[in-house]
Parts: sequence; structure tokens; C-alpha cells
Amino acid sequence: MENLEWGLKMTVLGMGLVFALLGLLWALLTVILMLDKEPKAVVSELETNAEAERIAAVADDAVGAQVPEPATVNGMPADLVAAILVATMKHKLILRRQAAPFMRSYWPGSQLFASRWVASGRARQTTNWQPRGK
Amino acid sequence: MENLEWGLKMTVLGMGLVFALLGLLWALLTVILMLDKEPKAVVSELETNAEAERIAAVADDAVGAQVPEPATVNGMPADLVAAILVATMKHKLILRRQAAPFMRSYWPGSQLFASRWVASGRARQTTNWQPRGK
Amino acid sequence: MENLEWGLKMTVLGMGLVFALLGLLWALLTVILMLDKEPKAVVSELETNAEAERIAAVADDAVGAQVPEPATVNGMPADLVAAILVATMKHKLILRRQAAPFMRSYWPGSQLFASRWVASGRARQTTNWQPRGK
Amino acid sequence: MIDQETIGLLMKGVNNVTWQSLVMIGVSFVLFYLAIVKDYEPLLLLPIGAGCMLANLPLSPLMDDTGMLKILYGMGVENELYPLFVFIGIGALTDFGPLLENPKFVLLGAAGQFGIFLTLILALLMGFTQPEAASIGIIGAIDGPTSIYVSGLLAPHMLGPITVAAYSYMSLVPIIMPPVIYALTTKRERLIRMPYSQRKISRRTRIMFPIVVTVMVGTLVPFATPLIGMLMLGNLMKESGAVERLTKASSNEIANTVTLLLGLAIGSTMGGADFLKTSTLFILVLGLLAFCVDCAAGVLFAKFINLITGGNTVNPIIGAAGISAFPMAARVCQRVAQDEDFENFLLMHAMGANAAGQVASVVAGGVLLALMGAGG
Amino acid sequence: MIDQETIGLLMKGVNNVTWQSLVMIGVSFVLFYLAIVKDYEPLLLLPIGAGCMLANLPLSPLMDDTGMLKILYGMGVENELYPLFVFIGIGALTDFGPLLENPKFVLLGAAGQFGIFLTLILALLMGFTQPEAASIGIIGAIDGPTSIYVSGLLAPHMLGPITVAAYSYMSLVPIIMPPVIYALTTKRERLIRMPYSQRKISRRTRIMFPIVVTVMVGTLVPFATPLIGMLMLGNLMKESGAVERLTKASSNEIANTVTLLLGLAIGSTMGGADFLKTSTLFILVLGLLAFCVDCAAGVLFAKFINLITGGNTVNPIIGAAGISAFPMAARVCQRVAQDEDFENFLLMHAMGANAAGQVASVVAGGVLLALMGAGG
Amino acid sequence: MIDQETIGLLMKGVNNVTWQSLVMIGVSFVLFYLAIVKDYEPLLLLPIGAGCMLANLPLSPLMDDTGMLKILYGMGVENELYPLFVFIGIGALTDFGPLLENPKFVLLGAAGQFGIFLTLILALLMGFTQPEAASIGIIGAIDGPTSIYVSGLLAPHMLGPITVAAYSYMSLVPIIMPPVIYALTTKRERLIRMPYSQRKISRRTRIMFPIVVTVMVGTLVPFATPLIGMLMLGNLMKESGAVERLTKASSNEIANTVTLLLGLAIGSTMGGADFLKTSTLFILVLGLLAFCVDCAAGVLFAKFINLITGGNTVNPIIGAAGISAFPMAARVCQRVAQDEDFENFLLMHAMGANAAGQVASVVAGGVLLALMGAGG
Ligand code: NA
Ligand code: NA
Ligand code: NA
Repeated sequence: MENLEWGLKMTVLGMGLVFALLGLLWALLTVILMLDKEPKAVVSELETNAEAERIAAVADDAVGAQVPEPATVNGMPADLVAAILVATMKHKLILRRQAAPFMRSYWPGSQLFASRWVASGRARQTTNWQPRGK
Repeated sequence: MENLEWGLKMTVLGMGLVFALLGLLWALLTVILMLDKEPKAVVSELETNAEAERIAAVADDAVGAQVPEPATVNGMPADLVAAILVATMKHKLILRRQAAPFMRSYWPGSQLFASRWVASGRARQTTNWQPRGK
Repeated sequence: MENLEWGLKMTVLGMGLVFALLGLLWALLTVILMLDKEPKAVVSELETNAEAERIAAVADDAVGAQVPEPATVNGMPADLVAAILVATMKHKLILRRQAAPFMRSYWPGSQLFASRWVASGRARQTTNWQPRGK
Repeated sequence: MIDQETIGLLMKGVNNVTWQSLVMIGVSFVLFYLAIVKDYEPLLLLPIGAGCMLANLPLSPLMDDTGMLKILYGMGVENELYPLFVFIGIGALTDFGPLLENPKFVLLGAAGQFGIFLTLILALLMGFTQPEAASIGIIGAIDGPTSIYVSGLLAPHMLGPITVAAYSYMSLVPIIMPPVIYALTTKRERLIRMPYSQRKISRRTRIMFPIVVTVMVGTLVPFATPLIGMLMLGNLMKESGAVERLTKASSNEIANTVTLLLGLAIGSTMGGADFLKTSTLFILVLGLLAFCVDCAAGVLFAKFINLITGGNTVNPIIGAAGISAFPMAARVCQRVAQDEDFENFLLMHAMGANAAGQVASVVAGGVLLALMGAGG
Repeated sequence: MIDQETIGLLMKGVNNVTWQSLVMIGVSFVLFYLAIVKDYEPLLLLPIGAGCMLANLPLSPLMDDTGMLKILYGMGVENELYPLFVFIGIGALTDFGPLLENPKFVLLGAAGQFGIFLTLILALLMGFTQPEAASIGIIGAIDGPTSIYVSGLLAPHMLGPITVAAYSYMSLVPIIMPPVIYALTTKRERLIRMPYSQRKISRRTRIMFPIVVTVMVGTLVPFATPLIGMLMLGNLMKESGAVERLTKASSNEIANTVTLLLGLAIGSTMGGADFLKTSTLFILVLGLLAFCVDCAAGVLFAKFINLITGGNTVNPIIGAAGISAFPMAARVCQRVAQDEDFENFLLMHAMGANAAGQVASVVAGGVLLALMGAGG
Repeated sequence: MIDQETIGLLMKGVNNVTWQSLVMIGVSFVLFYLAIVKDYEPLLLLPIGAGCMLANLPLSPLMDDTGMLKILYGMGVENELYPLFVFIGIGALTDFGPLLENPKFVLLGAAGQFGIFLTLILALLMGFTQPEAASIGIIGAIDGPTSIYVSGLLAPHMLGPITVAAYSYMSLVPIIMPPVIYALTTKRERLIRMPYSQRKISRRTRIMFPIVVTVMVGTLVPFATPLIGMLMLGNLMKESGAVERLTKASSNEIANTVTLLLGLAIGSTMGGADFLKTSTLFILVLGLLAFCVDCAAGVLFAKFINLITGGNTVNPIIGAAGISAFPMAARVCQRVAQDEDFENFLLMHAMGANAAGQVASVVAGGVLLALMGAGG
């Protein structure tokens, strides 16, 4: 019982501290980001996803980062799904473009859906993308 | 004399043990290979040799594996000999083919005689030939 | 004062030893080079410079070797200066050639003025230029 | 000539085979199977299996006081050098951008550490001592190096099973997470889409992040300084872009060498006498439970946020990503979301939660050590 | 439940923050700034900054007797292994060809060490002890590994500021050298062209060079054997062309790993109590002075040669290259020369002087150690 | 100002030159010559030469108790870590496929170890002690790491000459083997062709091989566990195909680094007093003899097989390949065979015998250690 009490105390203190510390981190990050004054922009989910895949692909090289099983969507290979998806999105885009044509710097979805393996290859090519020095 | 006796004892025991252990290994390997039930096939000596060169080329990268002097055959450079050899074998093949034509998945000698240096280059390209995972 | 005296003694002894040792090295090198009996040849400054850049570029890979700020000459980018320079030298060469034509294995300046970055790339390609073995 | 004594000495090896050593060699075969055939974290489990096999061969000279495995253990496990080096490499390959774009996700990372403490309580109730219970709990960080670091300090005699559990469960992410997510979410919840506001993260912020985190966490929880310091050192080297040679060395040469030595050394702790106890089984079971509780806590916390904010802004699936198995946990979340609606792209959000989970599990490890030092 | 004691223990970190540690964390930020933004020897200054930051966090477990930073210090700074390994890598990438083509330039390298001894005298006058003064003087070798090696033996408590000074000033070569050169030379002198007699250096000579230097210097100044031996070992491996694998490993994998560990370990010596003294400021100022004196001595010695030989055969600019910052010092000399006359190509001559400076600074380090051993 | 005492101290180096140290520096030049000009195992002999030179310079600080060479020796020679790491790398590059296709060739590997024991007897008769004689005999394994491992345990004072002999003779394979083969075979025998039945070796078998060998040899000869365990660990990593990063690290980064350190450390044991004895000459001669006896025994054993089986199924040339110089011994056999009949392809068979020789020499090393432990 004494042990249980100690355990509960640990849990409360521990989770409390973890939340407190990460909450503080949240606050600090928010301040730092405010100083940055970079604008936010809503971007297409497809582009975001491709970017996320790129980041994940770099991290895959870490020791202890499992290279996962080949992705499937409802049992279909992810590549096939991606192809279908791109076709669908393209169709939507065409409809939207016909409805209200206007100039954009790039079309949503223009980067298409790069499969993880493609993204991975690209990421490896561009790993050292940070310009050196200033 | 005592030393000689000890030495002879060491020799008998030592060589006995080495032979016994490697004999046991032979037996174990035979059992393992029987479990495999892979078929044996007689293959051309040239192909076997090229495969052996490939294996040797990989091992050449080991520390302490001497890269040997350039091979010569009866004083002639090995490459020249190889060329002569291939010509000879080709001629034999043609004779054999004319005698009894039949379909084979590949002709003996079709891989030709790759010089060690060629084999080495190829081996380096294909070192990681084992498919990852399953 | 005692410290000053000790310091002066250190300086005299220290610089004396450094000069003595390097002087001895000079003598030894001279002997070694005499044994070599390699001929000296006056070569164009441009060629020498390109060779020096190549050597520097290899050394740049050493830890603690600063990759320097981009070179400028009188405030102009070094590449531009190099281009002007090459044009100038070419012109001189033509004049000289017209004055006294003769065959040479290569024209002075034929290697042109490779910018450090070009030289660096070339050096990295050819780092292991020493033939292995004999 | 071949006297009795000599024969006795020659048979020494065979005579010293024990059933425990045979079983442990069998365990090493299982590890080889998991590593090679099932592809479970082979970089760790294969060397661990080899270390286990070599340590359990009869009279293994590798386990002498001057034996190689003992030396490797002393070189980096006893003094915690290996896991810290591994962390430099992990930091050098982790992009905290997704977290910086959505800093609120740090809280999901915090929630994902709940399994640590619940398991600690259960382990206590099962009769483990307090340091042992804390070490078992840390498996719930689902973070190999943190588990090795913490249990190496608190309960080195349990290092073997804890490490094996931590790395095995990291590999089981794609198998364990989906059922937990399905059990705790409704289809409607899983269909929630999360629009994405991209924010360009300046290089300055990316460089400040590792520094700020190190100073903040290190000051508030000194016990966490080594872990967080090395993770963030790797990240700082990467984001600075000024020391590519060191970044590359940390994530390649150093990481590979250390991983091999670490695996062998950890494997060598798996002696029959220590490993073949019911406690090992409990450790494995409790560790698995810790992992499930982590996922569940994350999902429930995400639902709780929705409840508080009164909207359906957070897809609870990404709550499960608040653990440190980066980036696999995020990918599994994306797959679960896509199984419901293949136009639902949560990956970037899940990566944010996942990066938070990486930081949070290190923080939790430090907090645990602090409480144990404070503790009792 | 949360008693006073627990809270006290949890606040331990915050309570142990001192103003010294805060200042030193600020110093680490300055080092990060120099490394990342100003690109001053980032390979060294970034890890030094990280080591400094991590060592000054309150109660940092990394600084325990079994803490990582202490272990890294013991592994290679205390026993001088790191700087010696770095020297193998430097030797493997240094081509002494330009020096072999013009062996007379070795004397310029010797002249470039004058700053060491002048600074030593000044440091003595300022009240430093003899070993301390010698360690400060060695900054004038403008050679990172030599400075670490010598001061690690003579005055390990000043290792931090001396190393930071040595590497920072190596980075300042392009800024410090030109004004010194301009101040001491006339335009006419700077316009001197030096024709170049190319001499093919045989492979035999290239291989004999490192061996001869090692045996000669090692026999005459045994204290210099480790430094010169490792520099020349790297060069021998390179020139032999027979051990490419080892050459590559020395200048890449080993150099990178050792640089990271060296930087962290050096940084960890920068504790507030040791670093925040006026002596640190003196070290930085005296080191800078040593550098300037080196350049000046080299230029003046070149002019002296012209005076003796009665001709204008040596452009005094290249005298400034007789220090060990190879090949940057040579490049800066070339630039200064080209600023006067853009058809003046001195680089190869300057490289010769620079290679001599590399050898001479190692010799000077050994001589200094010998005199200190002999000394007093 | 420059008093007697100072001059005495400055001349200390020169005064401590002895004729032994001069001779040993000469020996190091011979090693450089063999490594660079004759291309005899330069990866080992060049660092050994450098270690020898640096250790024999007068008053070399590298040989102090805290000197670099002493530290490198303690780091990996004293505790046998270096040769074991080298073995991981060798295992990672050795393909045992040719042996698996013809497992009967293991016996040729066994025969090729006969030189070890014959030399042991001769060394005993020459007055060497039992451990010394065993260490000299092990040169007959023609296997660098095994020789270092065994003699490091039995007679560390003879490590220098034994290692030099082992690696030099490995390089002499193409020179020593052919005359032995010619002397013991008839032309008719050398013309024997050996048809080749290819058998696809499954991946399962390739993975099981290193595991089975480790468990079998390790159980029966515990003294061989470190050697065989590391060789087979490397092979397991390679054949598993699951840990390419570790395989690559073992055969590259780790192997290169360890080779450099190993060479320097071995070279440093070659002090004049230990090396310049008639015993060193005996070691070199006996080692050479051991090698010749190995080849002869292999050839004769192959002829013996033909005698027993009553057919001419085995070309006795390949008997000579039953040593561990893999794959060079096999290549030399092929060349000898082709010199007689250039359509005779024995390479694959010879590779099988050669791979067996690799395993057998490790087993022989373990057996020797076991008998010495049991022994006398
Ligand atoms: Na975690
Ligand atoms: Na210098
Ligand atoms: Na052998």
C-alpha cells in the first residue's frame, strides 16, 4: 500500500512535471515564433504531406528508426491509391479552374502525390539543403 | 627430451582435435545442406571461375587480404590468355552446337572470362546483392 | 626582473633552436634534392598558381583549415578578375607567338586560370593520383 | 600419453553447458529470427542476439574480466556513453520543423508518457523494487536510448530484457497502434480533417530551438541534461548547416559503430541466471502494456482537447503519435486516417506530435531520474 | 503529499544557477554565433560552445566524475590523444611539395614563430607563472592541435581560453594579416614578382621527407616527437600511396569523430570559476598580439633576406605566410599581392612558406616543452 | 646565460641515441620498404614500421606510461580488442559459399595447420619455452589476427616479430607456395581437372552457417570463442542482409581505424632490447618453415585422399590452399594449375579449401590455447 501511494505520488508529480515542462516549452516556442513574424499560409494538404514524407525519409536513416512495412490503404498498395487520388484531385482542380479561373503561383496539388519512396530518394539528394555559412 | 615428448603430445592432440572439430563441422554442414534439398547442377568451369573471382574480389577489400600481383599464365598476361581461351571455347561450343542443337537457358561460357579486374568492379557494384528483409 | 631575464633567455634559446633545427632541415632537404637530380624548369606563373590552388584545395579538407571568404581583387570578384587576366595573358601570348613561333609541348597559360572552386573540384576528383604499389 | 586430466580439461567446455545457457542460446536464436526474418530493429536486435549467444557459450572468455564483451560493456554501457552517442545521431536526423509549425502539439507528446507511470505502479504492485519499477516504466517511453540510459542507472541487472522490450515494441508500432486507435475513436472522429497553415520556420528559429530546449530542460531537470543535451546537440549541428562533416559523422560512422558495440554489450548482460526469471516475463508484458497505455492516453488527450475547445479541430488519431518512435508512429497514424478516408492527410500534424513525443520521452526520463533521486 | 523536501529537490536545478554559469552560457552563445554566423572554424567552435553550455548547466550530470564530458576529457585531452589524432589527419592532407621545391623557405617558417616568445615575455611581466606564460605564448603558433598539446601539458587549467583563442585567430587570418603586411612593406616591395623554377619532386623524395623530418626533429627535440611524428605519419601515409584506406580514414572518419569529442571536452573545461578571470582577457589579448608579431616577424625577416642578399628576390608579403594556418595564410598573401598587381602570382611561394610554418610551429612547440622541461 | 646544465638538457636526445635504437630505426625503414615498394601488406606493415620508428627515437614521449603508443597498446593489444575487431571485418567480407558447396574440403583446411605443431616442436628443441614455442608455431596459421591474439596471450614480449612474420609471410604466398607445390606433385597430378557441381546455397543455410560454427566451436573449445565468434559475427551480419550499415562499418570505418591503431601499437613493442636477439631471427626462420610445412601438409593430404578413394578426384594443388590467406592462396593455386593447363579451372575448389583454412586456423588457435591452458 505504501508502494501504491508512492507510485501514485510519482505519477502525479511525474506527469505534472512533464506537462509543466512541455507547457513551458510551448510558451517559449510561441514567443520565439512571434519574434520571427513569418507569415502563415494555408497550403494544400498534398503538398504538406509530401513535405512531411520528405522529413520522415531523412529520419529513417537514424539508428532505431524502423523502416516500416510497405504502406497499404484498405489493402491496396499505396502507390495505386496515390495514382487514383491524383486523378481525382486533378479532376476537382479542373472543375474548380473552370468555375473561377485566376492566376496562382502554383496549383494546389501541382507537386502531385509523391510516394514515400520517391520522396525518400529526393530527400536523400537534398539532405544538405541548408546553405553553408550565413 | 621431456620437451620433445610434450611437443609430440601437443601435435597429436592438437591435430587430432583440429581434424575432429572440422570433421564434426563437415557432418553438421552435410546435414544442413540435406535439409535444404537444393538441386545440384553441373555448370561450366568458366562460369564457376567467374563466380569465384567475384567472391575473391569482395574479400580483397578485407584488411590483410593481399591484392595479388597481376596474374600471368606461362609468362603471358592473364587477359591475353583469357581472350585466347574464350576464342577456343567458343569454337568448341559451335562444334558442339552443330553436333546436337538444343535449347538451354544459357550457353556455357556465355558469361565469358571476366578478368579479375572486371570481376572486381562488378562485385563492388553488386556487393549488397542480398535483398533486405524477408 | 628575474622573470624578464628568464623570458629573454627562453626567447634567445627558443628562436635559436627553431632556426637551427629548420636550418638543419634546409640542409638535409638540399642534399636529398641533389640526390634526386631532377631538372628545374621555369614555368608560367599561371600554371604554378593553378597547381598551388589544387594543393590548397586538398588541404581545405583538413579539420581546422578555414574555407576562406570568397576572394576579391580590388573589390571585384576574383572570377571576373581571372577572366580579364586570362584575356590579357592570351593577348600577350599571341603577340609572343607571332614574334617567335616555335613548337612547345604546351603553351604557357594553356591550363588557364582555374578559379579556386574549379580547382577544388578537380583536386577532389584526382586526390588519389599517386599510383598504388611500385 | 593422453591422461585423465587432459581429457577432463578438454571436455571442460561441454561439461559447463547448463540448461540455462542452452535456453539463452535459444533466446538469441529468437532474437536473430526477429531481426533477420521479421525485420524488427535488426540494427539493435541482431547484435544483441550475438552478444547473448556469445555470453552464454560455456566458459566464454569474452565474459572474463578482461573479455571483449565485458570491456565493451564498461566502455559505453556502464558509463552511459553509447546511448548518449546514439542520441547525437538521432538528433542529427530529426527535423523538428513540424513541431515548430504547430507548437501546441507538445502537449500530445506529454500525454504520450502516461504509460510510464501507470506501468510503474503496476510493477510496484507486482513486487518489483522502486528503481526496478521505474526502469520497467521507462519502456513506456518507447525510446531505446532513454530506456538504456535510465535503467542503466536505476537497475542495470534488468538492462537486457528492458532494452529488448524497448526496441521490439518500437518495431511493433504498426501492429499495436491501430487497434488501440480503433478501440478508442469513433469513425466520425477518425474522419476529422485538419487544415494546415504552413509557416516558414526561419533558420534562426531552427537553430534557437535546440539551444532553448537544452537550457530550459537542463536547468529545470538537471538529470535530463545528458539525454536532452545530446539529442539537441545533434539537432543543433544539423540545423546550423556549418558542420556537415560532424553531422554526417554523428549520424553515420559514430552511430553505426556505437550501435554495434551497444548491441553486443547489452546482449552480454543476458546471462541465464539473470534473464530466466518470471520477472523477465513480467517486464515484457508490462512494457507492452506501457506502450498501449501511451497510445491510449494520447488519443484520449486529443479527444479531451476537442472537448475543451468545443470543436472538432484535432483528429484523435494523431494523439497516438505522441511517442518517440519517430517517424514511424506518425506514419502509422497517417495510414489509419487514410484507411477511413484516403483524402485525409494528417502526416504533418502527426509528425509534430511525434517530434513532441521524442522530446517528451527524454524529459520524462529525466523527470523519472529526478524523482528517484529525490524520491522515496 | 508533495512535501517540502520533494519541492526542494525538484528546485535543485534552479537553485544552483549562479551568475557565473549564466555568463558562461552566454559565452557559449557567443561561440555559437562565431561558429555559425561568422563561420569561424565552426568544426571546433561549435562543439566547444556546446561543451561549454552543457558543462555550465546547473548540477550537470555530464560533469560528474562518471559524466560524459569528464570521460571525453579523460579519453583524449588529458592524455593528449585527440590533438595527435587530428595531426595525423592534417598530415594526410598537407602537400609539402611547395616547400620541397624551395627548401630555403623553411627559414620563413622559423621567423613566423617569434610571436610565441615575445608573448611569453609579456605574459611573464603581467604576472603569469612560467608554464602559464609558455602556454599563452604557444597561441602564437597559430596552430590548434599544437596549442592544445602544449598547454594541456603545461597549464591544463587554461586549456579553454587558449584553445578558443588559437582557433578563433586561425579564422582571423584574412582580417589580421593584411594590415600588418601593409604597415611593414612599401608598395614597391609588394610589387616584387618572384619567378618560379618548377622542380619535379620525385616520389622517393616525397616519401623520404616525412621520415627524415621525424627522425631529425625527434632525435634533437624528443619533446616534439609526438607532434611531429603524427603530422609526418599522416603525410607518409598519403605520399606512400600504399595505404589509401588508412589515409582516408585518418583525414575523414577519425578526424571528424575526434574533432567532435575534442571540441566537447575542451568546452567542458570552461567552467565559470576558471574562465571568468581577468587572466582570460589577457590570454585573448596576448594571443592576438602573438599572432600579429608572428606576421610582422615573418615580413621583416623576408625584408632582411633581401637586405642580406642585396637584391629584391623575395616579396616580403610571403614572409607573413610562415605560420601554420595552412593553406589560408598563403591564400591571403596571394590576395594582398594581387590587390597591388593582379598579374603577380605568389601563391606557390607562399604555400612553401606556409608549409614551413606548419613544420616550424610544431618544432617550436617541442622546443618550448624542452626548454620548460630543461627550464627555469 | 646558456649554462652547462641547459646545454646538457638540450643534448639529452642525442645523448640517448643507442646503437640498438639506430638499428631498430633501420628495421623500420626495411618495413617501410616492404610496405611501400614491395607492397607487402602495406596496411599493416607501414603502421608497424611507423610505430617501430617512433618508439625507438631517443626518450620518445610516445613510450611514456601516458604516451600515445602505450595507450594504443593498452586500448586494444593488451586486451586483444584490435584483432577481434579486425576479425569482424574479415568475416563481413568472406563468402563461405565455396566451402558450403563442397563441405568435404574442410579437411584440407585442417591439414593446412600441421606447420603450427611441427614448428612448435622445433622451437622447443631450440630452447624456447612452451608458451613461446606455441606462439611461434601459430605463425603457421598464416593468419594475422589469430597470431596476434594467441601470442598476445602466451608471449606478449614476442608480439613484434611474430606479427611482422605473420603478415610478411601472408604477402609471400605467391612466392612460397608454387615451389612447394611443384616439389610435391607430378605433372599428371597437377593436370587433374575437377568438375564442379554447383549447388545453390539457400539464404537460410548461409545464415545458419556462422551460427552453427560459433555454437559448435565455442562449446567444444571455449578458448576459440572470441576468435571464431567475431569472425562469424561479421559473416552473420553480411549474410543476414539486414544490417548493411553495420556490415559496412565493420569492414570499413572500424577495420581501417583499428588497423592503423593496431599497427602502431604492435610496432611500438619492437624495442631494441627485445627485438635484437637471435631469437628474433629464429622466429622469422621458424615462421617461414611453418608456412612451407602447412602447404606441404595440405598437398600431401590431398594426395592421401586420392590414395584412399582410389581415384584422381582431387587435384593436390588445392591442398596448398588450406591456409587462411583468403583469397590469395586460392588464386595462387589457380595460377599454378593454369600454368600447366590453361583450361583448368580450380579456383572455386581452391576457394573452398581456402575458406576452410580460414576457419581451421582459428580453430587451431583456440585448440593451441586450450592445450596450453590444459597443458604441460
Ligand atoms: Na517516447
Ligand atoms: Na604556426
Ligand atoms: Na591459416
